[in-house]
Amino acid sequence: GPQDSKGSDAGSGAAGKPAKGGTLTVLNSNAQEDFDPARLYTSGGGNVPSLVFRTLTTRNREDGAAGAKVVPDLATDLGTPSKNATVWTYTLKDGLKYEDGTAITSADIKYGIERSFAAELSGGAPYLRDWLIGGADYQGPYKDKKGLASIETPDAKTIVFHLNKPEGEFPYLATQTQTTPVPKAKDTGTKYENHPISSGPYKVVKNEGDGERLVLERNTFWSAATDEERKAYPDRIDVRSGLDSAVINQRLSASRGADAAAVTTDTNLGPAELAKVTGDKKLASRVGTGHFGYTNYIAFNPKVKPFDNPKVRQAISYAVDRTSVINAAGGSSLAEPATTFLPEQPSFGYSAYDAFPAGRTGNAAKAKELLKEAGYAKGLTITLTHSNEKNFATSPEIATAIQEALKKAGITVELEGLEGNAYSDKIYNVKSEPGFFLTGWGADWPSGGPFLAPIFDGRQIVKNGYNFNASQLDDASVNKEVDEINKLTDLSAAAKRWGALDKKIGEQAVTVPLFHPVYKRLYGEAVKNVVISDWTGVLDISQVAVK
Amino acid sequence: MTRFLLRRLGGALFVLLALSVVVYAAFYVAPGNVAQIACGPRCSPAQVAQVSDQLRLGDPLYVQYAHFLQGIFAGRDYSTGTGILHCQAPCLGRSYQDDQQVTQMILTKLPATASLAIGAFVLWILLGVGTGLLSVWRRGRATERILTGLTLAGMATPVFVVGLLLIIVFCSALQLLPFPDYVPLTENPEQWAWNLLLPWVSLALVSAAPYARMTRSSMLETLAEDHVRTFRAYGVSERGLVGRHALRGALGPVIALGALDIGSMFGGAVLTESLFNIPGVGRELVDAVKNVDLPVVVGLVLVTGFFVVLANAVADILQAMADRRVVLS
Amino acid sequence: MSLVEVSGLTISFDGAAGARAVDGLSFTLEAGAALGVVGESGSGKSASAYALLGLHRGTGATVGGSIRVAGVDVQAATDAELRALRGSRAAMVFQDPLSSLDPYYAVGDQIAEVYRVHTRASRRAARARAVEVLDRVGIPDAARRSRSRPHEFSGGMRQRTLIAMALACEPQLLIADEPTTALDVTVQAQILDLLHHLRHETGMGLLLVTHDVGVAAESVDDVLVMQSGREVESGPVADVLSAPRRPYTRELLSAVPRVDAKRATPAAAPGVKGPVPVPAPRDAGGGEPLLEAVGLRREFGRGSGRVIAVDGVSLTVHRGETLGIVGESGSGKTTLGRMLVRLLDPTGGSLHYGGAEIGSLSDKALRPYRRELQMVFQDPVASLNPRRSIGESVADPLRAAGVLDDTRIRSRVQELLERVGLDPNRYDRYPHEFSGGQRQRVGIARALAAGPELIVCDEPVSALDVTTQAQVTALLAELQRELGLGLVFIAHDLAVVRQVSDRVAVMRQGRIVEQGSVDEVYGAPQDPYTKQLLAAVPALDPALATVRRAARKELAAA
Amino acid sequence: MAEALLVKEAGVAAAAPASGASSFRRRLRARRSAVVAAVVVALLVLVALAAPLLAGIEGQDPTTYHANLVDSATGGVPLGSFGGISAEHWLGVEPLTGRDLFARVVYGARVSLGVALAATLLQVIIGVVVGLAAGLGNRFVDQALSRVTDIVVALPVMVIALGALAVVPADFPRPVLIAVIVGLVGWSGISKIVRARTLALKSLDHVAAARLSGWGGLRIARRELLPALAAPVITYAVLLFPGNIVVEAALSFLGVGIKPPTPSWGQMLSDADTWYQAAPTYLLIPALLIFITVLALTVLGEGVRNALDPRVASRLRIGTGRKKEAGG
Ligand SMILES: Nc1ncnc2c1ncn2[C@@H]1O[C@H](COP(=O)(O)OP(=O)(O)OP(=O)(O)O)[C@@H](O)[C@H]1O
Ligand SMILES: Nc1ncnc2c1ncn2[C@@H]1O[C@H](COP(=O)(O)OP(=O)(O)OP(=O)(O)O)[C@@H](O)[C@H]1O
Ligand SMILES: [Mg+2]
Ligand SMILES: [Mg+2]
Repeated sequence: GPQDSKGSDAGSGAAGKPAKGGTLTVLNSNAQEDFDPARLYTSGGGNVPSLVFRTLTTRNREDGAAGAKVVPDLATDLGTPSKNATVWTYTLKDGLKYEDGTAITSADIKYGIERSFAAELSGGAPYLRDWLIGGADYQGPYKDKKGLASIETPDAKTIVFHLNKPEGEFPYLATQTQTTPVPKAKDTGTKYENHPISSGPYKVVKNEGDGERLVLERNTFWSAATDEERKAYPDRIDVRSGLDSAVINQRLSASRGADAAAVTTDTNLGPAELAKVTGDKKLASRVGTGHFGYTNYIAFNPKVKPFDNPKVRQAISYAVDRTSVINAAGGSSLAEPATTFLPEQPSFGYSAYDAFPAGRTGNAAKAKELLKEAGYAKGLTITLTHSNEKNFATSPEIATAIQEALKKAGITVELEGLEGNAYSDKIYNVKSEPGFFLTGWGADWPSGGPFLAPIFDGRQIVKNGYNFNASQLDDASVNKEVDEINKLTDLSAAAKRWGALDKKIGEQAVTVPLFHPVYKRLYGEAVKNVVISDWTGVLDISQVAVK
Repeated sequence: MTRFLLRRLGGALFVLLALSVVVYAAFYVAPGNVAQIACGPRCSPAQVAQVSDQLRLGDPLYVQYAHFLQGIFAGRDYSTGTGILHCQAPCLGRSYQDDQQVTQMILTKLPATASLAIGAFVLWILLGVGTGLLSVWRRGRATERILTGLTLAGMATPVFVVGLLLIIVFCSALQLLPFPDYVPLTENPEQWAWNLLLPWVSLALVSAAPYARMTRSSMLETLAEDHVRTFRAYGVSERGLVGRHALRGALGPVIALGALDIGSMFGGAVLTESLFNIPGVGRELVDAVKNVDLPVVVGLVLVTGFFVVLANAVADILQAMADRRVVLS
Repeated sequence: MSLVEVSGLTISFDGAAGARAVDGLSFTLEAGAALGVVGESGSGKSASAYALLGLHRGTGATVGGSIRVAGVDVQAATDAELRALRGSRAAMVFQDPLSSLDPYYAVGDQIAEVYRVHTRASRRAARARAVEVLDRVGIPDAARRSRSRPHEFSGGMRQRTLIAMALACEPQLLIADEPTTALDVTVQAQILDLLHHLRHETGMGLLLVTHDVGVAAESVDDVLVMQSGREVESGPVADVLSAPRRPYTRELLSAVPRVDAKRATPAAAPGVKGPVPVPAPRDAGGGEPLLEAVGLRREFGRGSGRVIAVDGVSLTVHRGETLGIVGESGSGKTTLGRMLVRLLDPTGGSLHYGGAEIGSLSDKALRPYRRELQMVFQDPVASLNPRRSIGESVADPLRAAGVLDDTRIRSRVQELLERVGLDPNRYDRYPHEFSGGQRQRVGIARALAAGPELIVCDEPVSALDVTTQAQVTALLAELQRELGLGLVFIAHDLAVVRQVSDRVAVMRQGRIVEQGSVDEVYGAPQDPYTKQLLAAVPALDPALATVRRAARKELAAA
Repeated sequence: MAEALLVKEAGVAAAAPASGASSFRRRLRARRSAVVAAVVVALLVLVALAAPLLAGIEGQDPTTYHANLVDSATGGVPLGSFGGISAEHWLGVEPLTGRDLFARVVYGARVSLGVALAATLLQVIIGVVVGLAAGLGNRFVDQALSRVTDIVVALPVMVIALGALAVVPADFPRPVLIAVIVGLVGWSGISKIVRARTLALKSLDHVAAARLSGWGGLRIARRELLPALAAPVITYAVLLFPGNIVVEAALSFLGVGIKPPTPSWGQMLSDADTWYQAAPTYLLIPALLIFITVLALTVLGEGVRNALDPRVASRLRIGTGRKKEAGG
């Protein structure tokens, strides 16, 4: 079971025991535009949604690496797999109720999942569709009233999932909001998001401006006895979004009035702000640091010349100056150099390697040598595609850092910067995909599976939609290993093999890992019990107390 | 007058139609992946196709446009999955991205935008014209140079920086004002004004310069006219000459500029809105353009167009009133 | 201490290459007295008048000598002291009445504003005062018209507005710079009587700048004759007029046109350059008319503010003929003139030019006729672009004709300037550097440059001293003879009209009340208004003027 | 006595002008501040032209990263005081990247001044033509043009940029594209002002006189109206300039702007806006340069304006050559 007491003294700057009561203010940039469990794409159930939506399983609410574990939520355990992990059976806890006092049944969970297949409620992660038998063709309960046969509810407490291949990580998937129960009678389709029915400790009492202002109050039918994860200290949670990130950080550092009991779930300290905060001891003590499994990298498309030549890709891998890149990303406090594709966390199965050691600032000599071997002794001109979003990840300053580093190796880089959507459209479409671009990948849950498979599994190459396997790598041995690991239900055993697979792929130089971001976020003076897990990397508002 | 109004009404309709056509055309030549954006990045091609069907993106553009016109005049129906939602005329359609009715969305955002626009406008006109006046009255002296310098400095500084500095000074350091948070006028007029004070001031500081300079330039021009000599010869003080006679001559350009600015302000001021958390149309518009959310873009552009025409009509009347030699046409 | 003491006044303008516009002028004026300043156009009359109020301050002009006005040393006074002097103790009526009012405000408000500067009157009292003085200067329906903007006023009405403004403040000294140039003789007489009355009632001193010796004779005690910035002669008006000591004065007097002089014997114009006009062979009334208007009509405004400026006027102008138009101020002369050259669209009636109906042609269709129909504008200030040199303005029609190269244009323009009596070397000067009369002549030069068939001259010589006037009218006559020009000559000066016209039309309230050959109209006026006009012509003899004034007074009292 | 009282009231040099052009120059010269401003503008242009030379003298280039000059641990603030100003880096270095600010500023001048100038010219030309046509044309022309102006005002730049992005080939020179886009969206202010002034001016007698000369509308516009419009147009155009510098940065976000690493003032300014506290010089330098540019242009514009108006030259200081109250 989870150990909550440990979380309270870790990281929190405020002394004293957390107590119930008060109002927690959440200052966010992005509005909770989709507040429908079918449409949300979250890692581990999300932060604000997880206050309202309980799921079959959920993430462990603990600091650091312990927080990367999956734990039961509505279900009594992490699920019982069939022998080959293709059938997963869950049993619901007793005494689970919605905000109106009616009981939560397994049929509601089935219905909730079915809804997520409706075109009207698109937006969620693809796993259910890919894994459930018949998922690929199912059109959702509005068009297809029969329902999805691969989900069975033999009784009100039991739900059984039939998968089309072994998936040892199903318990991770069950953390996503799609496994939240939705009572069919209360379903209002696209309007459900205005007032979703709560199964969690808080219910929605106000939802204005398409999720810009949310007020949550206690759901009196929620029982702490059935929920070991959520602490629910504050009486009220006031989520104000649409704020400018500079203003959020300004308000959190001023920590005046209601802002003293404020946190943010989506706004990092930018480099400029970090510089100011680190200079101020008091402020610095109110910064929470988190690591979310995310890797920013250079992707190659070996279908495009000259990136078909492994030597060219290797040369670039050697030439990259990670110090400059990290500085451009906000400095060593906000980014950590990456030589592996998997994030540096045990749950992902991280195993250290550096296939093309570039040192701190790049190895131009080695790169030149490789280029010569590849037939580009006189140098080479290539185009780097990046986005123009000011995100310190795929943005122009990172691109120019790479441009500068490659210049030393005799490679002339031309930059192609695109606006957000144009950029996505270009890099995720196999027809328009450039040969050399900046991108990143984040974990849907802290495991190697959702990190490596979409990027390197040849069967995940999408020809006529968004494709994330940028290198279009279709290596039978890799595919086979993915299948093998998916069969494992022992997650730590699986993690080790993901690590090994990462190293194997890394040697092919189809990507150049650049850095992992680090999250630094301010919180108000009165905020207690700060818990930041490695799963989300951000302060968990279900644990925060303001009294 | 009635004929003038009728003509203007016709003009407004023309402008609105033309605007919607131009926007449609722009999105036609630069199509974005609307369905994929609406569906989410990890949607399968099949799902994307479903969403595209649902949004009727497969129809030829002119059919989509016809539907749009139909919505405006007769209303349209949309499926919520579990039921049918009727969008009453004038229905500007439904957002591709978040299922909101555009008309509804604009109506909820408009008060905030209007509050910001009108307040800031009044302030910057006062500031601009006032500064212009002062700089003419004190021309050739240090006051004039300082004022010129200040207005130009205001203009050379991004509104974002001005606003942030104001927030830091007044909300963080001096704690004189609350951190801005929009309160509707209907809810609490006093809070409304207090919360909008900083955004108004920021906009005024960065936008006053053209008014100050234009006022000054026109006034100097008028001061060289013969008729000013008459009043000078009758002992009217320099202040009177500048404030009454020169100022009146400067009103034409100021009114023309003002109409332009206030009209386009209704298209929203993105940076100010996001900095001061004002739920106005500006941010909506930027998001919508980025997300190729055509119904929202068209709706917002139409609203802007409407206010532009309105402001210009008012300006024409004011101009004719200020200078009777100009007849309404 | 005298009201005005000027000694050794010198004025020079920076562009004038050292030449002094006024050079060593000295004079004094006692309270209740009137001094007339007469002299050649450009002789420095206006410049001296400005100096009395310190209006040259800050303009780049250099003023020397000592000036004391109502106890204030104008040269040394602070701005505040000057402001206190201006308007309340010494008021000025400017020479260019048409451009001297603020186009944006109602005339009544402008008077009220000035009044309020010097009195603590309430807004309302000031407005009442404005209406009162407007009424005194003979603006009909003053209460209503006080709400009009200047552009809705005729030239004479604007001039009277300025006089009203000066009177509103009851100044000790009135400086009137050509105050009656735009007024017909009846109104002029009325205004002059008013000034006379004020002098005697309130002890107001009057400095009257005028080129019209008749006006001076009627209204001043002493006269100062100027030429080229210097005093030529001064003394009591009766002495100077009856026994001029200096040749220039004699010349001036002999050039004064007489209303009783017939056209056949035009006044000799001694000293005038160019040939003396010889009457051209007339065929008045005969042949194909050059321009024919039938029932021309023009209204302004709508509803209650409607003004019928021209009401069914029919007239013809023949080639080589001059039609004089005289009439009451505000009777629609300018409006009619502007319609004749199609600068205004008639609201009714028809207009034929050379056989074609041009009354309803579009702007574009009119283009071919433009250069053939010219106009000399009543307001010389507004009719010149302040940003272009006068040479360029005059050259416009030549350039539009597109036949001449630059040097030829320049020499042609200079020739024209010379013919209207301007220094051709001032080609590159800007309008504001010219005196009132000089600007008027620029306007004439421009009209002539076009090589027109017909010129509508709207008060073309109102600001000219008699010698220059004679020179200009002679020029017009000469050109008329050479080229067969048709002329429409709008003027309030009956003598001049008689001198230049073949036929005369008398206008009143938008209509032509009488029309006929000069001799018929002047010799045997039919309409009572015409008779009244002729009776009001100022006499050259101050003694006679006094008698006449008394007669008018009696007439008004009766 | 008379001579002693001779007061020279204003300092306008007395010299006999030979022609219109030379008197224009004389009036321009008379305003010393205008001359100073002209020198500043010329200097800015020179800096832009000589950017490689200047950066070369400093020994830096605008793109090289200097990881060792920024404090990586605290968010990439330049090391050293005043944003890292030193003998090697005259204006310090950019936060995060450590690129040399002086080099970036001088190179940035090329893009910013060039684009802003071209865009402003385009705006002025379109605005004046449309405004004049609306002011002079008949009711129908006026209505039509005014409504077209409304459309331009109401259309967001982004929509136009999107269209341009799709239509214009990728290798089309960026500065030209930016100037055209900015020019196409920003002319409405000028056109409104020109129309307003034209309406007031066209009732004047000297315009009527020009019509009698037989000029067509075009000639009248050029000879009689343009000189009078010059003052407001110049005044406003100068104000458009800094806006155009900044819009370039906004466009680059959409992918229509200048490509990095080419620096521009607008982009420097927009990148710097969050750094006002941590590295104030970073924000101040582009802001100050833009400010100096507008200020110089404003003063120069003022000079040109005065020089164009023969009346102002002599009357400008009416009432300013004031005498203070005497001591006793
Ligand atoms: N601002 C100026 N700059 C240069 N010269 C000027 C200026 N104002 C007037 N002058 C010149 O000074 C001389 C005297 O001008 P002033 O206006 O006093 O003449 P005036 O006697 O009033 O003539 P008029 O009867 O024609 O009005 C004229 O030759 C005129 O050209
Ligand atoms: N634009 C206008 N709007 C309204 N009324 C006008 C306008 N122009 C002229 N009027 C009126 O028309 C009448 C005739 O004016 P007009 O200028 O033709 O007179 P005029 O005979 O030239 O007089 P004067 O000799 O005083 O110049 C006047 O009553 C005047 O107020
Ligand atoms: Mg004069
Ligand atoms: Mg008239």
